Amino acid sequence: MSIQEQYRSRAKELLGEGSVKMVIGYGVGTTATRRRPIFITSPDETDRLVLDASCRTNLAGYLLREGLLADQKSIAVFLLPDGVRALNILAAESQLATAQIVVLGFEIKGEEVKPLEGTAAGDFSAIIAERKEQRKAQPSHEMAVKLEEMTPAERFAFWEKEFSRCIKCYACRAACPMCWCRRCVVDNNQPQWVNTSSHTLGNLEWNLVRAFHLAGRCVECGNCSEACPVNIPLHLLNGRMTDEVLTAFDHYPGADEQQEPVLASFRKDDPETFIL
Amino acid sequence: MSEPFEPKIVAFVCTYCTYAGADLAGTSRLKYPPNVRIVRLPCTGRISPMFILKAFQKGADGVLVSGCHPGDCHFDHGNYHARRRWTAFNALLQFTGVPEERVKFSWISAAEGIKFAELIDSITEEIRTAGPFEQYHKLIAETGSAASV
Amino acid sequence: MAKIGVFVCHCGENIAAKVDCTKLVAAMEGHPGVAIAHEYKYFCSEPGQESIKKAVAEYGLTGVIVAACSPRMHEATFRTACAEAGLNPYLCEIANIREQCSWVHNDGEQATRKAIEITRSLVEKVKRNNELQPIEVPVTRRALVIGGGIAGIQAALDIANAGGEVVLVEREASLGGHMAQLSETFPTLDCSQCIMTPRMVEAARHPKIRLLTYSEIEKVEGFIGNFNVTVRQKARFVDMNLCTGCGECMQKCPAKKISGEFDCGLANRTAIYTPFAQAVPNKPVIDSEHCIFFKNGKCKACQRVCPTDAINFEMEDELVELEIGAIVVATGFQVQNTALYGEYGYGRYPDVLTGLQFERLASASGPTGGKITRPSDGKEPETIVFIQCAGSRDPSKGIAYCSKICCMYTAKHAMLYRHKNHDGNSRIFYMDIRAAGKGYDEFTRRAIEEDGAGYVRGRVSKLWQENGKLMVRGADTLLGRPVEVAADMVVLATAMVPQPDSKELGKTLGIGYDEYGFFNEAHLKLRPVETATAGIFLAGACQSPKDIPDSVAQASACASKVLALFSRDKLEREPVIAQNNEATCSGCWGCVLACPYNAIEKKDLTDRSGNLIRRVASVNAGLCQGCGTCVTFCRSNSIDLAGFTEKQIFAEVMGL
Amino acid sequence: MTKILYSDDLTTCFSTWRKEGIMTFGPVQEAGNSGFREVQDEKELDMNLILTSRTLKELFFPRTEPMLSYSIGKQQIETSEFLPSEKPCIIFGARPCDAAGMAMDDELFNWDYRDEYWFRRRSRSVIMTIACSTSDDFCMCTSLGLGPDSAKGSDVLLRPLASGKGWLVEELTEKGDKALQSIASLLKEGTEEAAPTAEVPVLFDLEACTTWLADPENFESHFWKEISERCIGCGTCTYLCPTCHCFDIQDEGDTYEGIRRKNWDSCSFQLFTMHTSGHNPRNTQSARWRQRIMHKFNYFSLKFSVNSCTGCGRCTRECPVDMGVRETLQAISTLQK
Repeated sequence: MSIQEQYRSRAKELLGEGSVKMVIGYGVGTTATRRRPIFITSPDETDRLVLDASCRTNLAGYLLREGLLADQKSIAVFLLPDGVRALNILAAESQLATAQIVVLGFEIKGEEVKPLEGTAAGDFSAIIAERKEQRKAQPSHEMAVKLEEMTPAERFAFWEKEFSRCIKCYACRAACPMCWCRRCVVDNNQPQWVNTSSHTLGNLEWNLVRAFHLAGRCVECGNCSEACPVNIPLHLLNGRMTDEVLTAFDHYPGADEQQEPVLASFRKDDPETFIL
Repeated sequence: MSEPFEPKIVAFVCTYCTYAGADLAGTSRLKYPPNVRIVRLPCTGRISPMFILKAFQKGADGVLVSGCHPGDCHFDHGNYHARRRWTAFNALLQFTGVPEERVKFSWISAAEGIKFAELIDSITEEIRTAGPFEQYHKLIAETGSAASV
Repeated sequence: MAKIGVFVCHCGENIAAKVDCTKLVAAMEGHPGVAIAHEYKYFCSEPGQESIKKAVAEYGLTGVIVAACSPRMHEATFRTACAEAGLNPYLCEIANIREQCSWVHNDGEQATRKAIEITRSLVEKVKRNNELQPIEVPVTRRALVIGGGIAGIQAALDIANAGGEVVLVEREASLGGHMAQLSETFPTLDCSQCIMTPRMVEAARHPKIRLLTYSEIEKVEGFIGNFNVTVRQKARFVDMNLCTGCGECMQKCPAKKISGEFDCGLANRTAIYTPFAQAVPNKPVIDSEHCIFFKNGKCKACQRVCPTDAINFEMEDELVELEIGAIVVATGFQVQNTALYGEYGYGRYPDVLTGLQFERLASASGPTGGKITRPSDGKEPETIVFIQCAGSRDPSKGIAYCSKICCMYTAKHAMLYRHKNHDGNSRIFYMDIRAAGKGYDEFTRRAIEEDGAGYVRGRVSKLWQENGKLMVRGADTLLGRPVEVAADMVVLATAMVPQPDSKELGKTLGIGYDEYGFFNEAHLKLRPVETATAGIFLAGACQSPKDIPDSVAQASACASKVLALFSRDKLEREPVIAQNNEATCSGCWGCVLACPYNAIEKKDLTDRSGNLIRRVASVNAGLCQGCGTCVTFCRSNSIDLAGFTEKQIFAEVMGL
Repeated sequence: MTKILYSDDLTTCFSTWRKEGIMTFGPVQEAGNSGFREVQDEKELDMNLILTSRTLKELFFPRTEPMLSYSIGKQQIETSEFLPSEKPCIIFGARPCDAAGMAMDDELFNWDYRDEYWFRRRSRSVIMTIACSTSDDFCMCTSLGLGPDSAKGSDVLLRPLASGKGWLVEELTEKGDKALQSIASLLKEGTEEAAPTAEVPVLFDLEACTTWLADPENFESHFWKEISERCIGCGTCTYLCPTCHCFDIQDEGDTYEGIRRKNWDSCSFQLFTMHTSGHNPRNTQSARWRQRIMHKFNYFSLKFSVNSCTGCGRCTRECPVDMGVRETLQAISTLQK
């Protein structure tokens, strides 16, 4: 049985026995390689589910749809390991209870899709721990390395150019499972900390603030860079933040659902080499 | 001849340590350059990265953020939280090309009037040498000019 | 529409000499929202304050900026004046153009420009200030006094005698502190123990004083009127209720060769011991570090001989939780580590002593029974050299300050020496004789004129042993020639330094300390016994070197501050506290984690039928101290800090 | 006999225009993203793009533009208006769908008030459109009554030669004619054949869709929730739409001075209709998606007798969750049958 069939029948089972009210997964898209999020509520519809190497979108954000979890019923969701980390953060930040979530975990290696053992968020700690070590050892993104080698002025010019394209559609925010604020700071106009205009200054402010708000929370799922209609390499910013919290505070975002937010906790011996 | 460049520096400080340290520099009649403008906050824990960005938007060539030494926070651990935020935000600023000399972080206690005066001296000099923060000023200028089309 | 009044103070010449106040006033007059701008020589004076009040009424001001000295100086003054004029005091802000402007810049033009920017940015801030109402908090009428030396005892007795409850915490096994170690006291030469021990007993017996000896402060939380203090009572291994203080155990203890702290190493003690004969409480403790049973599991001699079965080797440290309204810190001092003075041979030559050791030698209750003899051979010294400022006023050794008491006690030592050894010859190397104080100069004069104290103005450069003598080489700067003295004993007037762990205690208490570790007062001249933390006061040498009269006076001052606090049912607290916007809060609880005071609670939002909609953060106004750490954490900008709101800071920065 | 502009002459063509003080614009590709901007010469252009990812509307309706600057004095506020220059522009290489969008928005911006910012730029500009000989999976102009060689909104239409060496030139407006006059010497007479236009399949029955939408019964249909369930409410579809035209006015400044700006806004945003009271009449994403579709295919056409969709397909092409006008209208058209 193909992995897609396995997961379809698992979804059918869950819906059939009534242990979940909905399965959030992937369906066919407009073109052969596009996948779209779908929401299955009946066991008869599980044939619409698709699972292949094109299923990259992190679906965790859909769990926070207003009212979706209010009835205390469970929902099953297809998640890559980074999606499980996102789930952990959402739980750590009290946005949902993992007890309500059945994880249909999978991972993609090259073009191959592999099932992941487990159903609860906590079942994936081994693979997350493994990914933490991989992340530590992982060389930085090629462009990030180039950037670090540049002079500050060159770096500034690079980002100025990138941010100049930003059209402030906020697709990065909308696509991000961690951007769940009831009111985003940019939408607060009393005071207007972040300029809402999409001139480069306003764009720089927005992108810096977003990256900062994701420091220690970004699971690097890639949703934002994928969603950005003007191809700003947002993953570089978020990746840099992850590098920082990993090296400075040994914080791997979403390691488990008890993890304290890195910026709301501290250690007395945190490094402080840059402070005069 | 144009006027010599005088850097504009904005300092965000906590009232219990660095602000008191700046007062001590005053009562000790120490002298330092008049380029710094102090914004007083109750604690470094209250100093948001937004403040730094707004200072730059107002044309600052440099920003100083300063508070109590670790362990000395009047509010017990506001500065420990601040330190984590600064670590992350500082990394972000550097990664986006804000030169290291433009944003400085320091611990200055109420007893360190001398350190305050000396620090203002040295950062003013450093920024004077670096010159105006042209790259940022350009972005500010663009917001006031008609779109290119 | 804002109507802001700007009041520019000349502070005599302090501001006006550098800042062109007239120009500042003109600039402010032209600033949007400013109704009036005035200048005056001293706004803090009575007529100055009156003119502000008058302007508030006359122009219907909605906000006031006083451009003057630091807000740490007169913010309260001007806020009170505004309140008296009917303006909410929190609509008044201070622009600091003295400490942070006129005093620190040379160029008048630049200083003026800076003063304009400082002032206008605060005008922008004050436009967004909100009326705030003070927060009332109850007062627990119980004081904690930390340190059972003369300062702590004095403060405790003064408070207790006025009816306040006191918890007196001492880390040693007995009250007494350094004063109990002294022989006689200057300038009256009355016996230290004779005046000290009755006070110790009085404190211990006082019905309003709870004594916790052999105890240390573990944790301090809360705020003025409402501190929660945890005290660690170290295990004594002796049941205080059963022990009668008979002393049998100390007789039988086989570990007898432990260097006694009280006698500064000049005599030994046992492992189960009281620090000194007149200890209060006069019940022993077991020093588990040296106790044979604790070291190798065998002995228990004390337990066998104890007639009341008071010895309990199982005893553990206990944590005592206290609710406290005010704290007096009276943790005293230590003498400087003499190892710094290799050139004076301390530690190498047994007859080189510290001043405190000399006190023990001279004390009637000391190891020699008051006979001044050499530790090395027990002989009476024929010549003693006293070296003053051994550490003090010596920046190269890290101490720039004067220890204040050394001149006096050295003179006293010379007198005591002569009184006990009538042929004794004393030579005192000094830098200056500082004898300001009632009867002090007369005292040193007496030492010279009546008791033959031989003062030599100069420093000692070298000290060595030769033919059984301690050879002291120094300079007599008055005669301008080197001096060499063959002495039998040398006494170093070592510096007074803070307790080695004073910085840790400062952190626990949340009070400031200077580079040495002496605690910082709120204002050196005007608030010398308060700390910057409301409700915590300082007495004695923990603040700076002090003699007994000064320590006692400061302790009584502390008591009066504490009693003033206790005279009220409720305290008014600054309403600078966090507030949460429940509409935008997502309930992530980052603020709860970040809050140092556990002041943020989780609150249920329910619909009309009581169904839970969601949970949001809610700030407990009694606990919040207004640091604003939560505000910065809150990504959605839901939490804000009254007095330093996001709008205010934004305006202030945009006004620069 | 027709006029031909050969690719080889493009350099001269651009330099001639620029010498005459005409600003030249065209499609460019940078950092994997494409759009229109001013170019110095034709070498900067990317002529191989089927369609730029950003639209032509940015040249007439920038995503942010200053309207006026103000300075606040003690007693009064002084303002000074920004208006776009009237310097002539030639936009070379637009696509028919984008050009059509500009014509649609001409109606909109001249309805309850005349938008000077839009029309100054419109009247100074000549749009030289290149007909499409290729299309991609998302193109759907034919479903909207347009086509790969529609002339709507263009001043000049260029049809690619079958040889790939240039374009057949067709002036459509007076403005277009004028722009061509200055390069008259470069336009060669010839008989070369144009390449066939792209074949863009018709995907839905537009009339069936508009009929369904016009039926008030369907406004509250469950269809809206189902079709938009995965919508994440980003503004991509609106910001990349050649006809979406909503904007917000923002004052940016401090106490002393500031700038009033006109910024793009989007009906996809929750904040778009949020009232000060906290009430939001379009409180769900499905209500917002319905608004977008209704506006394009019902409200707009009621007022201006034309739908405000050109079938460029960007909404689907760029959607992070694979939604778009196409899926919705296909579904409605199926419902109707």
